[in-house]
Amino acid sequence: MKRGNFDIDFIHQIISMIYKLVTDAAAAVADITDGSTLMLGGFGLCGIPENCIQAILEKGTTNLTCISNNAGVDDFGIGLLLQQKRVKKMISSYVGENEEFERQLLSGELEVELIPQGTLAFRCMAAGYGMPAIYTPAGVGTEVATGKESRIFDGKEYLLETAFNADFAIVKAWKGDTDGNLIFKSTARNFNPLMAMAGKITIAEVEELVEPGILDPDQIHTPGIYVHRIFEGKNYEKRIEKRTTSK
Amino acid sequence: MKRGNFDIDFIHQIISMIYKLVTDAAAAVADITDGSTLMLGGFGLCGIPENCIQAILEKGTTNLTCISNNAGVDDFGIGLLLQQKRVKKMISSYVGENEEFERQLLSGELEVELIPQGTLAFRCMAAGYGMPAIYTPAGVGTEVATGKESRIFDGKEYLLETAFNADFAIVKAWKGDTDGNLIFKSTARNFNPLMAMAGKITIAEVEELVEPGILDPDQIHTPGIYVHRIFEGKNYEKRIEKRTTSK
Amino acid sequence: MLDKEGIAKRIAKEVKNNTYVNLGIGIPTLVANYLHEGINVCFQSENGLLGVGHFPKEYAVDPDMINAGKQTITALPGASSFDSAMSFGMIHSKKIDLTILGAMEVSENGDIANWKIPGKMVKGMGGAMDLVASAKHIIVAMQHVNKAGESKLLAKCDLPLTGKNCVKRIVTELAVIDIAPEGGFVLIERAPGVSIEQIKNATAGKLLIHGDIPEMAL
Amino acid sequence: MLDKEGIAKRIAKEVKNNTYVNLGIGIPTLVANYLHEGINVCFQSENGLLGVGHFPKEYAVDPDMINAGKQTITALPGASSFDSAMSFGMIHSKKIDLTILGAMEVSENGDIANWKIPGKMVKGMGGAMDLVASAKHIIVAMQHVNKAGESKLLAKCDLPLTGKNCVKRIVTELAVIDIAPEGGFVLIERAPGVSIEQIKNATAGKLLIHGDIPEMAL
Repeated sequence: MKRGNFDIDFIHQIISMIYKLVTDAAAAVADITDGSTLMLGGFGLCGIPENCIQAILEKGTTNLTCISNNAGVDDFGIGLLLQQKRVKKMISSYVGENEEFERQLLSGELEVELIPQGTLAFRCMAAGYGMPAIYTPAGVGTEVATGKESRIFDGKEYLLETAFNADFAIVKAWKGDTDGNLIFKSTARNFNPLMAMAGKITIAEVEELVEPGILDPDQIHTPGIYVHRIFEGKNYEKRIEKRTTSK
Repeated sequence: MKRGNFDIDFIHQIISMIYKLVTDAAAAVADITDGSTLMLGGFGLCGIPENCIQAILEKGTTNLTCISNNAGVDDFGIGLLLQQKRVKKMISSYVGENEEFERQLLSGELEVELIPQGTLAFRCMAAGYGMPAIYTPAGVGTEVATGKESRIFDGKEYLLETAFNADFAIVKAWKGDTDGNLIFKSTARNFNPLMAMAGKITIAEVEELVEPGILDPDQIHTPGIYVHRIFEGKNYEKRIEKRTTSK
Repeated sequence: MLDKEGIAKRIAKEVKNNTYVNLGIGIPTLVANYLHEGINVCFQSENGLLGVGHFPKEYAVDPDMINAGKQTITALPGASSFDSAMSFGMIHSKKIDLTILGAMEVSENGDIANWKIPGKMVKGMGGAMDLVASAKHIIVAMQHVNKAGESKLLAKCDLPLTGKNCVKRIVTELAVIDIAPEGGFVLIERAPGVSIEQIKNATAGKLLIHGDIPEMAL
Repeated sequence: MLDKEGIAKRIAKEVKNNTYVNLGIGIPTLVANYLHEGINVCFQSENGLLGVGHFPKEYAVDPDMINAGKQTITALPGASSFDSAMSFGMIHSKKIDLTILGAMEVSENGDIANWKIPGKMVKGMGGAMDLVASAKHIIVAMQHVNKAGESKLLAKCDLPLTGKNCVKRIVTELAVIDIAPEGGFVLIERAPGVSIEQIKNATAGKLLIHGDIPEMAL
């Protein structure tokens, strides 16, 4: 962990910030009980909380509802939880690339709610901003609109979509400090900062943990107030789903 | 203007981005016509678009509706426009510290709509996110709620507040590049990125303009897609309203 | 009877360890000076900063770093800056543990009026309506009576409201008072040297006195 | 008749200078390879990047930098990354000038179906419902008929919809077709060597032919 040095004369009375550090993934997920609703950050396998998923797997937690854009692949990401039948329900926008998922879905073991990707993002955001519901045009005139309230503003139709209500948000950041401040890298950002704002309890695993004062306040994507527990993850595999290169 | 050097081999075919540079403030505001609705960034005198306000003043534009958290002081910020009676209506959350403002308000020359600060922020955000309206609990049970639709979600009452619809958003950033990407500094950020997302035409003045590729993509607060015109401002006064120091 | 510093000192005792706090202008700002040893607090300023520090030394004044009262400030290690929507977003999603603010009037059901006096120049509500609409816990710091000697603790507010049913506790120069869930001002503590009679006389709304009322320890 | 590259080449002519464009998976992705000289375009990937560049060289592959199709990519100078809410926010506030995507069916009033085949495993709509709900301009790149030889240009879609009244233009291996504001497929151009008769036979919905129909220039 990097240690900061700041101009003590400039600050001249340090009011300590709020320490969020936990020892490891097992400690971070210790109170996740069977039947919990989890938000899990990531897009495909990019920016997923690898350490926490492994810790939940080892802990044996089951009957989970998972809100996550995707459901991983057979042997990685949320796919690991699916393999062991720990997931009761997935709320996602896209769930391809996973045979076990498909088997459980078709056999009726797994409940799946598919929603537009923007709606997934907005429902997280709504929770983080204290908005009970938002309006979106996505899905108007489609089966997604079934049973939903719709309303016309300025001649255009929108669906009313409610804020998510998740017990835990589990996110993965690039850097973080012990006050819970987070910075994400490239497209590994995706749903992570939105879910971090939305969880009743937010758990963040980071590639590099530093002391408060190292990260530039203007560069922080997720202020520490949203994060309840943080730890430095280890052995990140960062698997690539579609390695595409040019010569 | 700083010039970038990037690994051409790595990029190996540059698709040019979209050039937003204009010569100066006068060019940036040239098509703002009498009667326009403007959003102006800033909180107090912190992070206000000094150059554009001066250019609008010199251009003689009048009959303006200004959406801005504050109305400046007598001889700075939006106060300069008020002095010359260019403002028809202010939509703000707090308008103290301005005698001429008070005189025009009491004499009926100036129309003022006071709204909660969070509502001001959310109505900008709604416009930037393509949401026609949002729900907020601010103002429930007060005169702010008069004539507004309210609704109860989960036992709590919220007001429906509509997205702003402004002709121009005028913002001030710390750094920017010619593709329109913006980075703000400290609490000079405030409403600026929200208004940048919300304007039909967004004009950004920056303290330091650089070439594309200098700013880290992960540190950009306002992606260039929201910005239509950008220029490097000059002679920033950055007046301090309440200089408060300690020994 | 307490002076302003005394009110701030008493409120400082209410601030719990490891909490996020928003301080209004005036007496609430003073609370930061009296926090007890070992109480870790992170102050939010609703114009876009978590981790507000003390006022800067003269050489370190930065016009881009102000608080919601427009005063120049510093940021502490661990601070973060953000836009106004995120700032009020964290207020409305109830991430702020405690809001301390001033008031012109409080009613016995917890309504608060602190932004507008009809007939006088109205400056606006700023962030106050947002803060009172969503705070988990609101403490009001104010004088018990106004300059005309009239009680500011009323059965019903006369002034236009800032928010309804939101105040939980009031600290004045005379007393600590809670709002009962079913309505009414519950007397919790007397200021040093202040009698129950004095508090009764200064309270226009329904004052509830259960058992012995201790004197404040500061 | 055009091959996939031909369809992409023809669509590339539709891309205007200084625009922001979102490309779907499949043929749309190929469009980037055929942009004309002097056409400045910024590609958005809805998972959170503006300024998508080409695929990386092997040594520069970064697992944290992917596009919405989960392929490894690079970012260009001037790129910016952001979260998914801002990404769909810029889509819904109509900052994206052009969306190019594939389809299973398009109806003569501009409805599009491209996410679900009843009875088959449904993978989800991803960002497609958002993109079609708010795009300023949508071009569909697809084959004129499906593998069973049935027309994909219908009076009414049989498959579950992705969006209603949103497609403006369709480019297939046979033709360029616009959706008339009052409904109907307006034939704009024929692919090289393709007759009007061939296009008529492959189009189940109402085909509108006004005057001479030129052959595409590529």
